[in-house]
Amino acid sequence: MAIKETRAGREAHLGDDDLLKIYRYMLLARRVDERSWVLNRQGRAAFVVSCQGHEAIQVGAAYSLRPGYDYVYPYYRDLGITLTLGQTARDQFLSLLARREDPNSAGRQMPGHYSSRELNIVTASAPVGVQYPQAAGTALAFKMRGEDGVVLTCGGEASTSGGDWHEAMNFAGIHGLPVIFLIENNSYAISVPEKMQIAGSIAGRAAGYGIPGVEVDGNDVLAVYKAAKEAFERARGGDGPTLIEAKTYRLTAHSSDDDDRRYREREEIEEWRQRDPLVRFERYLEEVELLDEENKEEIEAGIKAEVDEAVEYAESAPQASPEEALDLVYAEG
Amino acid sequence: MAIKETRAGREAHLGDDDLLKIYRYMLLARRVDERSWVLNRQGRAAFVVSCQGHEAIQVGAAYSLRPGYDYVYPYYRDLGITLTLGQTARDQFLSLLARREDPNSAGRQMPGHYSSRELNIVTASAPVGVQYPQAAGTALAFKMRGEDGVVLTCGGEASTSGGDWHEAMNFAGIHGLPVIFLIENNSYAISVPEKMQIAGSIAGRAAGYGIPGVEVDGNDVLAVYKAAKEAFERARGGDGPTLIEAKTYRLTAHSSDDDDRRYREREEIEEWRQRDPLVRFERYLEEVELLDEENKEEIEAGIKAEVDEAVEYAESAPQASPEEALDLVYAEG
Amino acid sequence: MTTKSLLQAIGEGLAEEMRSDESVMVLGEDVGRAGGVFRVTEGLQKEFGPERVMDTPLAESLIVGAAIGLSVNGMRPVAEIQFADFIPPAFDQIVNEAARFYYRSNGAWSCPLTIRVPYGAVHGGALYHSQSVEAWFCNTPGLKVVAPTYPADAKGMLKSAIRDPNPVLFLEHKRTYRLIKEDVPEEDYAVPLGEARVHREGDDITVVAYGLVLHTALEVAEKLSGEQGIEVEVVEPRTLYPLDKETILRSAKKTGKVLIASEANLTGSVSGEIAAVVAAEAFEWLDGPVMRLGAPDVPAAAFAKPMLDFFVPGEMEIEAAMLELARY
Amino acid sequence: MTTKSLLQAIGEGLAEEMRSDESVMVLGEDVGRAGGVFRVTEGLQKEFGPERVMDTPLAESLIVGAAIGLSVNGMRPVAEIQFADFIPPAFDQIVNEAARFYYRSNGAWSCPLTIRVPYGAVHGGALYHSQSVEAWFCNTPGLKVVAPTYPADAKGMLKSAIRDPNPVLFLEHKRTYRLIKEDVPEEDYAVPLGEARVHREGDDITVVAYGLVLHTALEVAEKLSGEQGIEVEVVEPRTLYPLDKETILRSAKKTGKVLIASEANLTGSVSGEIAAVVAAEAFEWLDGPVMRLGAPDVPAAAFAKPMLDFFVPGEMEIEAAMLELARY
Ligand SMILES: Cc1ncc(C[n+]2csc(CCOP(=O)(O)OP(=O)(O)O)c2C)c(N)n1
Ligand SMILES: Cc1ncc(C[n+]2csc(CCOP(=O)(O)OP(=O)(O)O)c2C)c(N)n1
Ligand SMILES: [Mg+2]
Ligand SMILES: [Mg+2]
Repeated sequence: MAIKETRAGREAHLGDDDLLKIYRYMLLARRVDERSWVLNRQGRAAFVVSCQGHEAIQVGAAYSLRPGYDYVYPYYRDLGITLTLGQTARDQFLSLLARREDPNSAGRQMPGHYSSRELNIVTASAPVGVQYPQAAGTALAFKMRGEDGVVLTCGGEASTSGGDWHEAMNFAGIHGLPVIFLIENNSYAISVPEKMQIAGSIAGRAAGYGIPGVEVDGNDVLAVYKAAKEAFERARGGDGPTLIEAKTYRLTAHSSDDDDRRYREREEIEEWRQRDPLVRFERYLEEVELLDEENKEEIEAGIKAEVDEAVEYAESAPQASPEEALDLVYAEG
Repeated sequence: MAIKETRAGREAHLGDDDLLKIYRYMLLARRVDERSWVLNRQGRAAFVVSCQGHEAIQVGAAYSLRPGYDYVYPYYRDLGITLTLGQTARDQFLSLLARREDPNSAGRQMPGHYSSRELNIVTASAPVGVQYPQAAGTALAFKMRGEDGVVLTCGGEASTSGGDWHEAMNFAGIHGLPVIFLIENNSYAISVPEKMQIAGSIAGRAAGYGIPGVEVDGNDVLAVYKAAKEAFERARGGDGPTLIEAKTYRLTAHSSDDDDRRYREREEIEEWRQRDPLVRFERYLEEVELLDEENKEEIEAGIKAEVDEAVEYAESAPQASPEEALDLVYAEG
Repeated sequence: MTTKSLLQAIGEGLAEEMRSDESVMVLGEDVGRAGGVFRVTEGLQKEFGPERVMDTPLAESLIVGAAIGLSVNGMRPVAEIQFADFIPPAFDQIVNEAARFYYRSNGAWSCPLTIRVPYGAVHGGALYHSQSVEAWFCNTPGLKVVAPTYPADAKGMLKSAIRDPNPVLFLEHKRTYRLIKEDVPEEDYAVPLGEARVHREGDDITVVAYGLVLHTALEVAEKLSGEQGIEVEVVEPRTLYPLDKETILRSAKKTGKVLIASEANLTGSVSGEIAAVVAAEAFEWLDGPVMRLGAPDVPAAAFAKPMLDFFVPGEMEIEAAMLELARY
Repeated sequence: MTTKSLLQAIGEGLAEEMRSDESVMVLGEDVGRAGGVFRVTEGLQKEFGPERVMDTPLAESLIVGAAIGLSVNGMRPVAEIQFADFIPPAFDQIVNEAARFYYRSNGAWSCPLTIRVPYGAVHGGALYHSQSVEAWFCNTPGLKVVAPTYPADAKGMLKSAIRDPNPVLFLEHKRTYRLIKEDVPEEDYAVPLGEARVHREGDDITVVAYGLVLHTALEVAEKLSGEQGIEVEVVEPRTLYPLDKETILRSAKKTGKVLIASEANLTGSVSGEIAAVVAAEAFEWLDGPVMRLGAPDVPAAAFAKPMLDFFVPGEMEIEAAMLELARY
C-alpha cells in the first residue's frame, strides 16, 4: 500500500508511516502483554501487570517525546510508553523472567518497574504516586538551565489520591514547570471503583492550580496524541504544565495475583471490550485504507516473530546469582 | 444602651447581644495576645505565636459552633476560636507560662497547641496540616452514627500545600462528610509569600473535589460568620463539607522567634493595619450605635481586669515537676 | 476449638470484635468488596456493611489520620495498610500524631486504634512487597508494636489491640499467613500485649525470634535437640515495643548465650535493641558474644528467586549460628 | 583560618560548594529571603538568586521528591528540612525512593543529594522542635546518615556529602549551632564520610557520643582525668550510618568498657546498634556491661523548662554513668 496523506494523518498532522508505527507499537504492547499472561499461567513467570486497554493512551502520549532527551516517569502499566521510547520485547521478557540482563533492574524489581538511563526513563517504584514530585524536580532542572526538555509522568487515577500528586501539581503550577501529568483513569484501583476514590473530577482539579486540565477519551489514540502533543508544545514553549486525564478501562485483572471476579461484573468488562482501543484504531486505519488484511497479517506475523524470539532469548538468559543481591547498594565516586 | 434590632443584627441574623459578644471575644483575643508579647519581651514567656489580624475569622467562624458537641481541630493561631468556645484568658496564660494547670498540655506543648476534652477541641500538633485527615475521620464518625455534629478544622494557607489537606478534601468530598475546612490565608508562611506557596487559588480548588468553595473577606467578622454558619448548616443537614478561604494578614511577626523585617516591607504592614478587623468591627458597631465611648471603655476595662487577673494567677501557679515528664506516655485501661 | 491458619485466626478475631462492639470498624484499600488483597477481611463487608468495612482511597496518611479522628469520636478503627512497604506516607500520622495524642494532651485525648500491617518477604514480592519495617516504629513512646506469629496468639492479641486505649501496630508476616494451622479457641479470649512467650525451654542457648524466622528457628531447635542434644530455649517477643525485657533477660541469664534472629536488614534492626538490653543487663551471665542474624544490609528482597532466597535467613544459616553459639 | 561556629561553618561550606559547582542548589522552607529560620542560608539567595536558593511550599515530601528529580537531571540539590520533627512526610521519598534508586536500577540511576536536618532539644522547642530522629534512618541501606558535631568537621563533611553520589542525611544539632567556635580552614578541604573521630585517648573506658552530649562527655572526661585520674577515650561516630565499626571496636577492645550516650529516646536508638556491634564483636575484650545513656522513653522534650532539662542527659548523669563503668 502506497504511503499517502490520509484523513487520519491530516487530522492529527501525522503521516501514514507514523500512523502505522503507532499501530505497530500498540499491537506490540498488546501481544507482549498477552504472552506474559500465557507464561504466567504456565508457571514460567511469577507476576504480570498489564497494559491491556491502556495502549492508546500510552503510545499516543509517548509518540512525540524525544527519547533520551525528554524525561519519563512511567508507572507499572506503561509498557506501551517504554516500547514507543525504544525498549524492546526482549527487554520486557528479560524483566518478566527476572534475568540478569533485565535492563530495568537486573531482576531486582517486579516486571513493570521500568528504568533506562539511555532513554531517560527514570527508575520506577511500586509505592503509588511517588513519581510526581520527582518529575516536577526534573522539570525544574530543565527550566533552570533554560533547556526545552519536558517531563512526562504517569499514573492511574488512584495515584492522584495521595499527597504527592497534589504537592507536585502545586509546585508545577507555581513555577510553570515543563511537566505533563498523564492520568490513566481506568475506573478501578484494584477493586476500588472510581466513585470511592475520586471526589469531583481529576481533570477538573487542574484549574485550582492554575494549570490547563484536559480530559480525553483514552481509547482514542489520535485524541491522546493530539492532547499530549499540545501539552508538550506548551511546556517546551515555556507555558508550563498540563494535566491530562485519559479515560479508559483495565481489560485484565489488576495483576496476575488478582481475581477481579470478586468486584467486577462480566457485563461491564464486555461492554468495555467493545471499545478496545486497539480494535478501534484498527477499524479506523482500515477505514482510511491504511490497513488491510494483507499488511495487517504481515504486521502481526512480524510481531509474533519478535515476541517468540524475545521469549526464547529471555528464557535462555541467565538469572542473577544470589550474591549479586549484595551489589550496588551505594554508588561509588 | 438598649438592646434593639440593628442593621448589623438584621443582616447577619444576630441579635445585639450576639454582636457585642462577638466584639468582646475579638477584643479579648487581641488583648490576651498583646499581653503575651509583653511577657515575652520581659523575658517571662519563652514563646508567643499570635492571632493578631485573624480575630474576625476565628470568632466569626466559631460563634455558631456548639461547644462540647461539635469538634474543632484548631491551629496555633486560633486563640479567637478557643476563647469563643469557652477557654479563658487564664487558660491561655497558664499555657504561655507552661504551668502544670495549663489545660492544653500541662506545659508539655508550646503555647497555641490547644486541647480540651470538655470543649471537643482535639489536641493540636505542630506539624502543619496533620489535622485535616483527622478532622475528616471525626466527621465520618458523626455521619456513621447519624448524628448532626460538625467538625471545624483550621490552618494557614501553607497548610494546604502538604498532602494531608488534599487527601482529606478528597475523602470529605467522596463521603459528603460534615467537616468545614477553614483556611486562614494571611499571605505569608513565615517568610514565604503566597505566590511561592499556592498555585491557582485555594477556594478555587474546592470545585475539583465537588465541594462548595467560599472566599470571604477575613477582616469582616460578619461575612465570616455568615459563611461559616451556612457551611455548618449544610453539614448538619447532610449536605457535606465546605471549604472556606478567609483572606487576611498577619499583623505580627510569625512568632516571637521571628524577625519579619527580613522579608516584609513596613509599608505593606501599615497598609493592612488600616484594615485591622478589630478596628473595622468597632467602627461598624459605632455606626450602628451598639458601641460608644462609654460601653467601649467598660468592655476594655473588664477585659483588662480579666487579663491582669489571669496573668497574675498564671504567674503564681506552679510548673510541672521535672519527673512529670515521665507520666502519661500510655493510656491505661 | 478448630484448627486455623494465622490468616483465618486474624479474620475471625476481627469479625468477633465487630460483632461484640459496634464501634469497631475496618478501613483500608480493597478491604471491602474484595475482602483484602490477602483476603483477611473476606466476608466482613457483607456482614457489617460498606461503612463499617470501608474501602478508602489510595492514601495511607489519610487512612491513619482518619482512623485517629474516628478514634477520638467514639469509634475503634482497625486500619489496614495493604503492604508494610507502603506505610511511610502514614509515618507522620503514626509516630508524630497517634502515638502522642495522650502525652501531649496530658491524658485528655487517647487514640484507641489498631493498624494491621502485612510485612515480610514473599516470592515475587520484590523490593516493595517484602520489607520488615518494625525498626521504624520500635522507638516511638506511646505506640505499641506487636508481631504475633502463631494463630491463637494472633487472634487473642488482635482482640487486645482493638480493646487497648493506645495505638497499636499489628504486624503480620505474609509468608506465615497460611504456613501452619493450630487450634484456635472459639470462645472469647484475649492474649495480653507486652508479654513474650517461651516456645521451648532449653539450657544451652537462647534464641529470640519472631515471624517466619521463628518457625525456622523452632524447627532447627528440634533438630539440634534430637541430633546433637543441644537444647535451645526459643523466646518469641510477640510484642516488639515496649519489649518484655524480663522474659528475655531471664532466659539470657539462664543460658548465658543469646542469638537474636529476624528477617529485617541486620543493621538498625530491633535485634540490635534486644542485643543491647542483654549486653547491658545480663552481662554478668554471658558466656559468649550476643549474636545477631538478619538479612544483609541491602534495600530489600529482590524479585528474582535466587536473590530472594539469599536474602531471607534460612535453615542453614540459623543452624550454623546456633551451633557456633552453642559451641562457643 | 578563622574561628567559626557550627552554624557559620555549614553556611560557608554551602556557599563555597555553590561557588565552585553551578549545579549545587538549595531548596526548602524559608531558606531564601529569610535565610533560614536558623540563618544557616543567610546571604545565599542574594548571591545565587531565587532559583538556586529556592523557597518551597510547606511540603516536605515535595522538597525531597523534587530534590530527587533535580538530582537525576544534573543538579546537586541540598534540601533543608526546617526541623527534624517535620521530616516524617518526606520519609517515603527518603527511605523508599532516594536510598533505592541506585540499587533498584542496578546502578543506572543515582541520587546525589543532601538533606540538611536541624535536630535536638532546645529551650522552648517542645515536642515538635526537639526530636533526635536519627534512628528512623539508620537502617536504610543506600542512605548515608551523618551527624558532625564540630565546625571544621561539619564544613568538610558537608562538602563530602554534596559531592557524594548517594543521598546523605546531614544532621545538625541545633543546641550546638552557636555553642563553640573553632578554627575552620579557609581553603577547600573535605572530611570523608564514614570515619569516626577519636577526640581523646584513654585507657579506662570508651564513650561513644555525638551532638550536644558529645560536648558534655568531653567536659566530663576532662574533669574525671583531672580529678580522679580516670582516662576516658571519647569516640565520635560522625557518620551514624553506615557506622565506622572499626574505630569503635578498636577503642572497645582497648578499654574493655563502653558507654554509648546520645540525646535520643533510649529504646530503639542508634546507641542500641552500636552496643549490639560491641557485644557481638568485642565480647572477648569486655570487662563490663555495654552501657547506654539516653533520654527517657517519652515522646520528646517538653516545653516547660524543668521537664526539658530532665529530658536531656546532663553532666551529672553522664558523669555518674562514666564513674559506674570505670569502677565496674
Ligand atoms: C502507596 C501505595 N499504596 C498501596 C499500593 C498497592 N497498590 C498497588 S496498585 C494499587 C491500585 C492503583 O490504582 P490506580 O492508581 O488506579 O492504577 P491502576 O492499577 O488502576 O492502573 C494499589 C492499591 C501501592 N503500590 N502503593
Ligand atoms: C510539616 C511542617 N513543616 C514545617 C513547619 C514549620 N512551620 C511552622 S508554621 C510554618 C508556616 C505556616 O504558614 P501558614 O500555614 O500560612 O500559617 P500562618 O503561620 O501564616 O498562620 C512553618 C513553615 C511545621 N510546623 N510543620
Ligand atoms: Mg485505576
Ligand atoms: Mg500564612
